[in-house]
Amino acid sequence: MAQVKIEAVVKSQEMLADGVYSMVLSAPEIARQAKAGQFVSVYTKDSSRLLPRPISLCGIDKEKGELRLVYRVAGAGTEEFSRYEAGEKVQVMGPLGNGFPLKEKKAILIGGGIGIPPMLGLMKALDCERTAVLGYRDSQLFLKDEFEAFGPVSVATEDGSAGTKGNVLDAIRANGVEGAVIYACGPTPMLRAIKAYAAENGIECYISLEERMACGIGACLACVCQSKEVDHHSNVHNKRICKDGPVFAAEEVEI
Amino acid sequence: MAQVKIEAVVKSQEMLADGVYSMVLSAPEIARQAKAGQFVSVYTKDSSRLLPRPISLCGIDKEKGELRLVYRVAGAGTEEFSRYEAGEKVQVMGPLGNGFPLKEKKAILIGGGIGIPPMLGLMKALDCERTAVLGYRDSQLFLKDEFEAFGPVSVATEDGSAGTKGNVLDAIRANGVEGAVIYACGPTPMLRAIKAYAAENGIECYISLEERMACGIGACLACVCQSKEVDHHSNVHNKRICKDGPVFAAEEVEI
Amino acid sequence: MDTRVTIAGVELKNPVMTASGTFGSGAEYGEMVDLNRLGAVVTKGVANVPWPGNPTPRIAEVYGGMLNAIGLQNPGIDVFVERDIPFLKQYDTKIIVNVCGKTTEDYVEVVERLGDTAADLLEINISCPNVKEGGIAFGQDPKAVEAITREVKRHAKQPVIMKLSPNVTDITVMAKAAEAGGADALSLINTLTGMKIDIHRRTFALANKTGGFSGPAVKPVAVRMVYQAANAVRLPIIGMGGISTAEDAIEFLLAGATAVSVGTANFFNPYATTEIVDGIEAYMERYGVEDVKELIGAVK
Amino acid sequence: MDTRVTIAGVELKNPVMTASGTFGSGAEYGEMVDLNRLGAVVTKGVANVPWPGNPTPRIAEVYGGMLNAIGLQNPGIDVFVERDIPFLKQYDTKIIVNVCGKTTEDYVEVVERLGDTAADLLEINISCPNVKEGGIAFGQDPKAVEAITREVKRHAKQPVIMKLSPNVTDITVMAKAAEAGGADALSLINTLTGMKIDIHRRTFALANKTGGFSGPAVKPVAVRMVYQAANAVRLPIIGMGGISTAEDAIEFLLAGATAVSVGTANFFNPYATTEIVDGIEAYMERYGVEDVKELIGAVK
Ligand SMILES: Cc1cc2nc3c(=O)[nH]c(=O)nc-3n(C[C@H](O)[C@H](O)[C@H](O)COP(=O)(O)OP(=O)(O)OC[C@H]3O[C@@H](n4cnc5c(N)ncnc54)[C@H](O)[C@@H]3O)c2cc1C
Ligand SMILES: Cc1cc2nc3c(=O)[nH]c(=O)nc-3n(C[C@H](O)[C@H](O)[C@H](O)COP(=O)(O)OP(=O)(O)OC[C@H]3O[C@@H](n4cnc5c(N)ncnc54)[C@H](O)[C@@H]3O)c2cc1C
Ligand SMILES: Cc1cc2nc3c(=O)[nH]c(=O)nc-3n(C[C@H](O)[C@H](O)[C@H](O)COP(=O)(O)O)c2cc1C
Ligand SMILES: Cc1cc2nc3c(=O)[nH]c(=O)nc-3n(C[C@H](O)[C@H](O)[C@H](O)COP(=O)(O)O)c2cc1C
Ligand code: FES
Ligand code: FES
Repeated sequence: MAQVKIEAVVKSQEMLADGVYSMVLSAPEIARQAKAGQFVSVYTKDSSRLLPRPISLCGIDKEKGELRLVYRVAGAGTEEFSRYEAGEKVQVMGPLGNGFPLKEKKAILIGGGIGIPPMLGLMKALDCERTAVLGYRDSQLFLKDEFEAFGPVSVATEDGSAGTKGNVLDAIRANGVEGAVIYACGPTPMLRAIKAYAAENGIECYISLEERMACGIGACLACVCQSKEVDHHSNVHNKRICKDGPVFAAEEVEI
Repeated sequence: MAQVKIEAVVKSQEMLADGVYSMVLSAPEIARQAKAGQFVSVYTKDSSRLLPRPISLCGIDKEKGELRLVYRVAGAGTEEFSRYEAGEKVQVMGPLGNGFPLKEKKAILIGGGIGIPPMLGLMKALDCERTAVLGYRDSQLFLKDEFEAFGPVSVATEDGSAGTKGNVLDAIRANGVEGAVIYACGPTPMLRAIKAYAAENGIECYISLEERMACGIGACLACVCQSKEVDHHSNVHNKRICKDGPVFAAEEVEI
Repeated sequence: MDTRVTIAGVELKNPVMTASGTFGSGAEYGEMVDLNRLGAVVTKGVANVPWPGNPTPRIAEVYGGMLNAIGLQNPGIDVFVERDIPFLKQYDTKIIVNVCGKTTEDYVEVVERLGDTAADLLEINISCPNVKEGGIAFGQDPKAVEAITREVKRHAKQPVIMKLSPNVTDITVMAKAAEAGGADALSLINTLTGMKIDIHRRTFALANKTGGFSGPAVKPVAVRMVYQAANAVRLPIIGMGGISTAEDAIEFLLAGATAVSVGTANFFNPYATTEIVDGIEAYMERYGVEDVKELIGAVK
Repeated sequence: MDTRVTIAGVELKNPVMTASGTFGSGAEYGEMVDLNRLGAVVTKGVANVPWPGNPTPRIAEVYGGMLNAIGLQNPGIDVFVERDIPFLKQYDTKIIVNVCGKTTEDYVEVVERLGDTAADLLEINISCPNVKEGGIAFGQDPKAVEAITREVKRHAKQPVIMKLSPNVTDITVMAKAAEAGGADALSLINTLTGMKIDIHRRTFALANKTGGFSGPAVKPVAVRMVYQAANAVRLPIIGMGGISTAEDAIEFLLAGATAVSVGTANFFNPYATTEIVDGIEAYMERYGVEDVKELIGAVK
């Protein structure tokens, strides 16, 4: 099997924090094949906006055939999604990308802002000791309680209104979080700092990247990042985030 | 007052015949000013289709502030309209055009196909002896019963399945329909024949024309027809159907 | 907050104007739009004599825009000067008269007739794709652009804006030719030449076969050309092509336009022009922009 | 019903192919689309050596379309010949290899390397707006078009399709230049040059500033150019630019295209190509068209 484009049906939509929504889609053909760290391309109904909106899988329910997407309203497309109610039909392609490798080691899962949702999917999928470090803007700690079902959670907030004031690395240091493998998703400056932290401390590290996408399946070469090694596809130093990623071993990519 | 563009609300939608729909809109600002023979510009929600769909007023209820549009699905825009349900919001501009002059003479109202709906509005608005001649494709005689409340109705059908087989002029002749003024709306060949018929018989005659429109209010000069006299706006022989029409004295225009 | 901009010495209260041919001479839209709120009204093109224009159908809808082949129907300069200028004179807005012609002499005749009227600026349309003579024939050859600009300037009392065609290999060549001819400002873009075929009737959608393509769909080409022209000449530029929101207008200002014209958008939103005026102010407020002139060409 | 068309002696089972750069070499879309159903697969442009392409962001969404500035990233002809041609060879479809280069020698080198491969046709991209050297620089000057066509033809074993840029004043001049140089067919249009500015960040949306504009929004320009070129030269034309439905494809055939390429539409509908094949058959059925060739250039 492989990715498909299907018409999914919205099962529920809920606001988790200002501008952050959780939408559950019935999409059995995709859910059946999906794993944590993969994403889907969601299409808007407005025909002036044709490109896909890539959204990570926050939850995968294979039995019910459902996907959970947690997203922030960032522009017109995600704003449109936030208006969908149960029953609405949506064009979705997936599952896309490689997903996180599931290592059998004590894991630190780090999510920053709208990078938090995919870490929840991973938190559920891992089957070893794991701890989450979540970075928020303010005290609207969306999804935090759901992480707590699977392990300890440290929080950092930019405004200091909850947990450690500062970023996720501040929270790691403040709480003495330790582990043998790091998985991270969030803004590029955060990932850059985590990559350096992991290298310094000799910790295996996987990061999930973002870039503008057109095809979502590796054909158009829009979404590349610079890779250390010559990539197998284009024979240069450009890995495709949509196909070769979005998850990369930190040392594999220049960010 | 003048035309306005407003957000109207669909009150009801009903299929009258294959592909022919009746939609009632709540649009008090427009209904208040409107008269028979005028039209509105209806906008689609699909942002790839930006131009207005001009639709004649089939009914005007000034008290309730409602407009009734009866339209045939002719393409993507009218197809979209046909999917609207009660409660849907629609952008509408109007009232547009001049409307029919209400003469105090025995009137023959002639509608052909989707030219029938505006004649119903006129049938209601006139206050003198009046008879309707309606041309249909087949036995789906939409709106016919509503005309009958105001006067006698003759029918022509292309396939002969009801009334006179043939066109509206065949029905006029077959039924010996007489009058001192003709009002007509329908396909151009029909209007051309009626114009000739009226001229031969010395009957005053008003016809409602159609053309592709962009602005709907007389500014863009898209919707012209050839006029006998030099037009007051462009100083040539081009009257604007949206502004100087859509109703013209038959001898005023070359069709 | 200062929203004023100046084009060739003429001060506009804000950078928002109408695009020629989409707003008549203002009277029709005046029923819905307060013309006093616009930086300028640009009129439909006017020639030395009345022009009947092209046969119908004159327009066709296309994805995100439209094609038009109106063919510059207009009442001729006499009626225009008697009726349309006095109408616009009633409002507190600038009057920009768009001029068309078949020959250089035609243009010159119109320009001379406008000399002692209340017109503030002249916009010379050498880029209409819908007429056989004149129009685009002038606008696609740099020598012709320079020559007609020079000739018009010799006879014009008001500052002259040359309106350029986007149907060219290199817009900077045309912009420089107009500058060399003495233009005071540039307008761009006029419409792209387009075609639509009705596959069911197997005919052209327009009687004229081809038409001018305008509307939101053309915006990326227009922004690119405004940017290129603004970086090639020292003239103020009036940007247009697909502007339907304040965001669009600001994009053109940042690319280097001093003012913007709103065309096709009027057809689907008659309130577009004044909404854009409001939206520019809201943007300035939000980002603490004191003077709209700070935005002009701010992205390099 | 006969859906076959012939381009320079190569028979395609139907007129539907992929547009270069939007379909990789078929492998990625092959998971969703049966490549055996396509008239041809046109590959991403390939150069003599690997090219890294442009910095990101490489794409931006615009109204009804997109801008791209991929910059012709490609693995170079060696990897291509070893990996991509054998992959495509597995399918019952024609292989059209799109060729790019910085100099005439680059093009010639690639064309020569392809001589003894299974490639059925060569499409020479002289119209990419996203690279500094080569690309569009060749495609905007008729003398350069003729010269490079002649040089490529001298070295090519397969028939040569020249891919033209729409960013020109007169497409017929370019079409005639390619014909004069000996081209066997033409492809048009490549992308229009466009720009988008992010008004909140006050930056260009693309790292490259400008990008190639494609998608449904550009269709009217593409149809017009295909019509003009088809009526100016005797070469078969592969039409493209905004095709996303069978109706769009038929519009291009009626305008004079012998075959069509589907590009940006793959990104929003991966099933677009085969849906278009089906839709053309449905249209032929509906209107009793026995042979698809009857449609080619049927609207004059
Ligand atoms: C692999 C991947 C996974 C993602 N997962 C999530 C998630 O789980 N939750 C979430 O809220 N967001 C996620 N994003 C970001 C999300 O794709 C963008 O916020 C969204 O596309 C914005 O669309 P818009 O129409 O609201 O904004 P606009 O700015 O109007 O979008 C315009 C165009 O830019 C693209 N775009 C804008 N921002 C981004 C971005 N950050 N990354 C990629 N493309 C962008 C859009 O897709 C669209 O094509 C993910 C991005 C990637 C690449
Ligand atoms: C003054 C006037 C009154 C009308 N009244 C009615 C009415 O009461 N009921 C009714 O069913 N139809 C009426 N029409 C015709 C109606 O406007 C078209 O059927 C409708 O615009 C088709 O839109 P579409 O998107 O479904 O078709 P498409 O073919 O997809 O439309 C494409 C474009 O062409 C325009 N167009 C297509 N057909 C026509 C046409 N016949 N006249 C003008 N523009 C057209 C559309 O508005 C749109 O801009 C009237 C037309 C005019 C000019
Ligand atoms: C119906 C119509 C008529 C036009 N008539 C003229 C004209 O008379 N003179 C002129 O210079 N430009 C004319 N134009 C071009 C516009 O002024 C403008 O340059 C173009 O439409 C691009 O802007 P837009 O996308 O906002 O419409 C016309 C455009 C349209 C749509
Ligand atoms: C992402 C992308 C990459 C492209 N790469 C190439 C290329 O390598 N060579 C080429 O000749 N054309 C390239 N093109 C142009 C397309 O082949 C096509 O000519 C153009 O996109 C118009 O068609 P469309 O509107 O269907 O996309 C590319 C287009 C896109 C969108
Ligand atoms: S989005 Fe096309 S290669 Fe990644
Ligand atoms: S539609 Fe613009 S003048 Fe009639």
